[in-house]
Amino acid sequence: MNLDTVIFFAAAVVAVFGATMMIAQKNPIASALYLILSLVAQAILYVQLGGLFLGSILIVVYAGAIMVLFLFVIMLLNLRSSDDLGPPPPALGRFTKYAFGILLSVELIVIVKAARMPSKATGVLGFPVEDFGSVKAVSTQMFTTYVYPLELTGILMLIAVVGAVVIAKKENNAQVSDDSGSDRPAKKQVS
Amino acid sequence: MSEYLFLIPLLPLIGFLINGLLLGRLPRPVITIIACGSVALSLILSVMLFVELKSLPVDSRVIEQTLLPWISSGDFSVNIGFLLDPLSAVMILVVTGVGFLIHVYSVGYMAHDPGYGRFFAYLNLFTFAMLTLVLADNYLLMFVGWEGVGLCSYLLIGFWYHKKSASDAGKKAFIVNRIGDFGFLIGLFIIFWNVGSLEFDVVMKQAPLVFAAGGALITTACLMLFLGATGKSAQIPLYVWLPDAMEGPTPVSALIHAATMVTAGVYMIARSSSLFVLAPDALMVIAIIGACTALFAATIGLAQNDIKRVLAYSTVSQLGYMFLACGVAAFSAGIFHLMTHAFFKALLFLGAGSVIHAMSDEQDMRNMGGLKKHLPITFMTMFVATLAISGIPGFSGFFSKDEILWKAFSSDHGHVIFWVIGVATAGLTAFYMFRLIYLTFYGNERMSDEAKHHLHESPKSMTVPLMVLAVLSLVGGLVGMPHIFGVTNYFEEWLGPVMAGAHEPVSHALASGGGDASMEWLLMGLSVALVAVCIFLAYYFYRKNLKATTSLAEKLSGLRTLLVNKYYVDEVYGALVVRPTVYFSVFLWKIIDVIVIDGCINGMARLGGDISDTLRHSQSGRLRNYATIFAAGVVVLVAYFVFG
Amino acid sequence: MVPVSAYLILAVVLFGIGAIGVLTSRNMIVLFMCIELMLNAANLAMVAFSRALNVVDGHVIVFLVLTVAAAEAAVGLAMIITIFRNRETINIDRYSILKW
Amino acid sequence: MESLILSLLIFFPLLGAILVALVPSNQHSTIKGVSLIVSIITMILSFAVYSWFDEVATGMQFEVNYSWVTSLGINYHLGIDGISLLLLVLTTILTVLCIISSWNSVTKGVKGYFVSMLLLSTGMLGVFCALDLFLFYVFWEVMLVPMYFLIGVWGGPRRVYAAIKFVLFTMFGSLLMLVALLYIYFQYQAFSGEYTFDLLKIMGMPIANQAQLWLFGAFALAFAIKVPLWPLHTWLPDAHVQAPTAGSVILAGVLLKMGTYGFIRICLPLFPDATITYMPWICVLAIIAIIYGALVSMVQKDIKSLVAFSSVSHMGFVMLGLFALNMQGMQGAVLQMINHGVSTGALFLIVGMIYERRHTRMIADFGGIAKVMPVFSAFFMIVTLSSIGLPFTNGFVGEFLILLGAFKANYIYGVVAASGVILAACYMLWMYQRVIFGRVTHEENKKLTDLTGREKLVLIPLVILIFWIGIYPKPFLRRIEPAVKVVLSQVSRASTVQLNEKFELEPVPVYGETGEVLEKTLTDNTGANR
Repeated sequence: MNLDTVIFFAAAVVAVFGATMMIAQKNPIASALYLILSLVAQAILYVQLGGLFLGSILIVVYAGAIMVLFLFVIMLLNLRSSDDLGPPPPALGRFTKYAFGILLSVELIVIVKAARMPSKATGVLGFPVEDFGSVKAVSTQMFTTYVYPLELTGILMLIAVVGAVVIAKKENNAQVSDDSGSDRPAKKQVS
Repeated sequence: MSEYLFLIPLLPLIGFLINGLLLGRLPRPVITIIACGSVALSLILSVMLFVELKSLPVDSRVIEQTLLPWISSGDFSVNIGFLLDPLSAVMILVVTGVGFLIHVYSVGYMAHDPGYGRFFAYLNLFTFAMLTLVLADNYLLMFVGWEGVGLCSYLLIGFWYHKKSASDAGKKAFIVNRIGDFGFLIGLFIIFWNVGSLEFDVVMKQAPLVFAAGGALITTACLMLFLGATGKSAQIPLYVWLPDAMEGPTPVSALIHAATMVTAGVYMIARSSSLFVLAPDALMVIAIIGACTALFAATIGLAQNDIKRVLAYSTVSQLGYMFLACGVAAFSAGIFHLMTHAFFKALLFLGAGSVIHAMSDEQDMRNMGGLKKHLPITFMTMFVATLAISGIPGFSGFFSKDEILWKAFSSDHGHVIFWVIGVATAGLTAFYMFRLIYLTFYGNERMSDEAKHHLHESPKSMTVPLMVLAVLSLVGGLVGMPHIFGVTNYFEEWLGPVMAGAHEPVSHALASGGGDASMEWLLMGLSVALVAVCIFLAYYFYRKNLKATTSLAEKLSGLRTLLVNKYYVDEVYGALVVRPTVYFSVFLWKIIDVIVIDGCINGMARLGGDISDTLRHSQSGRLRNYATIFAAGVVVLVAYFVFG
Repeated sequence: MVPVSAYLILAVVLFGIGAIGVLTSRNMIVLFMCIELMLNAANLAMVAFSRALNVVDGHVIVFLVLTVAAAEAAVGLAMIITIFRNRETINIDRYSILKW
Repeated sequence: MESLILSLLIFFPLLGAILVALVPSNQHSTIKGVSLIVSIITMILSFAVYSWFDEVATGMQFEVNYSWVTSLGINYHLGIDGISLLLLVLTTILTVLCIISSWNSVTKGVKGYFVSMLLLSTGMLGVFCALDLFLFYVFWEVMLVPMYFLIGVWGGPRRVYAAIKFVLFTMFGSLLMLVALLYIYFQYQAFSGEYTFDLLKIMGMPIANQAQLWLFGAFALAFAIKVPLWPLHTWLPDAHVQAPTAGSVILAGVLLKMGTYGFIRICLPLFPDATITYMPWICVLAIIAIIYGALVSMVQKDIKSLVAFSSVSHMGFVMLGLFALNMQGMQGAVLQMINHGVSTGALFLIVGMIYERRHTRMIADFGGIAKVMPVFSAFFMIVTLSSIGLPFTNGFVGEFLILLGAFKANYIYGVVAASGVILAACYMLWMYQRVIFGRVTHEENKKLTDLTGREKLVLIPLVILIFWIGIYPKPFLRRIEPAVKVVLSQVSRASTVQLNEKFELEPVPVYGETGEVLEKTLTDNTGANR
């Protein structure tokens, strides 16, 4: 039982716990916070796997930026708990849903167990490779081999930002609301 | 001269085209000149060609002219070509001659009709079709004329189309004729696929070689052709259209439904005599049908009150006579009767037309009477015709009828029963014809005062044709006097070269010598005696003692009702053929088409729709359901691809 | 010495939890977060493979996935806001107008 | 020029359609004028084809063969023989007449209407020229679209039902045809190593008996729906009744012919054994169609559906002639295809003319028309007579040859089918009597005006054709004859030939440039029943 194993199991348990609590919570804010917890644990695992840069990014961008955005939206919409969701759906339906999720996981685990893994994979921290996963190493790859995907992603990002603004923008003039589908129920503006 | 043969049918066609295309735009005199002129020219040409034909040696009396190829397909080929031989020569003379007279008559008869131009156009078209029929050198072109005259008959019967009865009658005529045409076509098919040609000369030459005499094939072919003839010539079972056809203008009845078109069946059988002699069974059927029709129609004629209907049934009866002649292989006798019948029956119809004209379109004989002094010329001429049709010795009808009776008795195909039926028919004919004369021209004047006021003799254009026809009825029979009179039967001799087996019965009769001759005298005497008795009976019942008629009619009221209603044949046909067909058609349409077939198809469509309707509920619109199904799919696919 | 398969199993477990969340959650925002979780589970597997194979390409891909996830979050949240404005609920079962 | 003329003929209407589409929608007279001129030029082109056509030569003429989709072996292969030639001319003439006839009757969507007409024309002409099965299929489907709109947009009250029924019926058949087509495609590849849809090449391929039966069935279903053969006919009355006049004319005049044309061009030559096997069945169905169509049309109350059912009857004659499998029957059938186009087309035009005046097609609403419209009645009479096959009109020549051929094939066919001639007289004359004769019973009918010059102009060419074919059919029959001989020689390849006359395989299928291939394969594979 070396440090590696301890760190892994600790982080794994936290990650799974965070994820489970996230879906178990009725309050979306709590869900979001548990997700952040899970993400932080995952970031630790990234670092353990040599991805120092990625781990940092995950915490900064995901746990930091994106989840804040979520929280912001939850609060903007003033969602406290899920009691406005009405009665829960029938148990049978819920059961099937769990069953499929678990079945899927079991299948994937069986695959992982059955697969022949690369031999190097036995030790993670035991084989410190110089410079692996550093900012330099990742960015070298990113700006040479993967420059086009990167640029495309950038464009995607830009479009997403513009799109988000357009979508979320309040419809002020009646003309727009007329055009955007007459078969929708009457719109109630939330100010 | 012979190269102008094609002009004979073409001239009336030109007349039709001019009058038809310039429908009603021409002044009446011009129409008259075109219509009558074209037929007159045809008549002149016919006479000239007849003379030319006569000048040829007996064995080569044939003039042929091929105009253009018509249909050819593989080994089938038919030309539009004309053939003038003694038989068609007689026919064109009858057609153009009687036709011309009737054209002239029509000028007066139709003078006040608004459809004057149309009438003459149709009449010319009819003349064209009839001439095509008789001049055709092959069966198919004959069929053209055959259908053509049917069409004109349809158009002319329904000439006063605003009368429903008229257009009904026209339609009935056409459809009944079509049934006959169906038989004609089948006959043609059998002939063509066995002989390989439809040309008359080829067929007549080849027929004895390819068909086994008396075989089923030739018998079927002949019976099919005869079915065609029964349609056109109004024989049992297809005679029903002819009495109704009297809805047409009277000149039409005279031309089409007495003198020419209805005799086309007789002409066709005479033309195909070489085929028919190969099928004795078919001949017997023809003789039986002819005899039955003759008697049957004559009995109906006894009880009719419409002057034209009496004549119509008389026509059916006389046509039965001609078929009887054909059925006993006495084709030339049939044609001879055809010719004389054309004269006197046309005359009778025209006379009846003159009466109707004078009576302001009254046709019921019960409302006539005593017209003798008002219509002297009409009376005289009609009386001549009545004597002719009754078979009074010396008149044309006597010679032709007598020849048929003798042949029915003496021919190899004949039988004494045929003779008995023939004589009985002759007696009935004499009775109802004199009944007509007495009811119409003698006795009290039973018409209304107004009608009486309008009584007048017809104009010259109508009486002159009557007189010409009367002369022909009187002397027309002289060309075919029986051998026992010690003179040559010119008519039979003339037709000899074209008639199959024509010589046979003659030689038979001659060979048997005096015994047969005395027999012939005896039979002739018997029939004349019967006719005389019948005329007397008619005189007794309808002139002398009208009370006896009514009492007799009361005694025989059942029979009388049966006769007045024409044995209910129309009703039976309606119940057995027409109505079931219509009901069956409605069944096919409403049940089979709409419910069964369309039901299946719409049902399939509805099934598809219903299935989709059920399935679309799986599209609940709930994202999580879709996701669940998606997950299930992934589970199953992974299971299949990885563990399967 | 932690075998790479352990990381992978962890990734699978996280992915499965995310999937169950997506299937069961009626709150649209939670559902959205579950999707993020699934993405991150995949990312974890990617990083583990990258380490095992000793190539850094996996990291690049994870980076790109993060970027796309960010974009997706932005647009998705914007849509949620718009939809909420119209219907005043984030119960995903209520958004079933796109049916039949 | 001669090699281009077919392409020009096919695509000129398309060009015209584009041109019409460019005209602003409200300039009705310009649209009509351009359409008319385009259709007239197309007609003149078809006359040119007719006059350049070598009437005695065997095989395809004006052949062009370009590669279209090379990787799939799809060629742009056009060519015509006598059968196609007559149908081409018929199509162009009817198109012109239809455009003239719809001059005033179309008031809404004028542009779309005339564009549809011209597109339809392209599709039809293409079908009759295509010698590549794929090209054939493309044109076959292309012409469906404008027809769908013609019925569905400019039709009567139940037009949508009729249009959908029409399209579904046709699609149902043509999809099976597509499957069969692909099967043949792969079979031919297995046979010769070459991927091709070329009809003439495929004709040289022997197909196993069992496969022939299925393939014939698939193609025959597609074609039989188009013909339409009983009991697949129920789309026809609906489509005819609902379609606008011009639509009915084209539908009856040309579209139905595509079914029989398909039989003669594809089914008979490609599947001779199956042809022989199926012949009695199809003949029986054809005879049922003849009688059934006639009987049902007798009791119709709507003139248009009466004519529609009479089409079923007449097309039954055509099918009977085709499957008599002899010279007379087949020649008669091809001629009857033309005849039916002319006379039924004319009948629909006539019904359309009176419909324009009275806005009803119910027989009971008429009567006594002869009094008020004598010229109309005369035309109607001529066309009616042609439809019932009176001698010296076109109908007679076709029907007679068909019956002659059918009688030879089996006398029972001939006899039973000939009874259809009687029924034809019944229903046509009864209808004519009720419409034209009698007294004028409806007040509206008293004010009817007789035909205008434009309407006479539409009918006169058809009447001329009626008499021309009736009296002097030789030019037509002569052009059909070589083509029919080729088809018959193809059919007589069948291993179980039961034809009354065996058509010898002289080097008959000399199909232009592909002739050599064909002959080679024929001699190589005689009797090779795989």
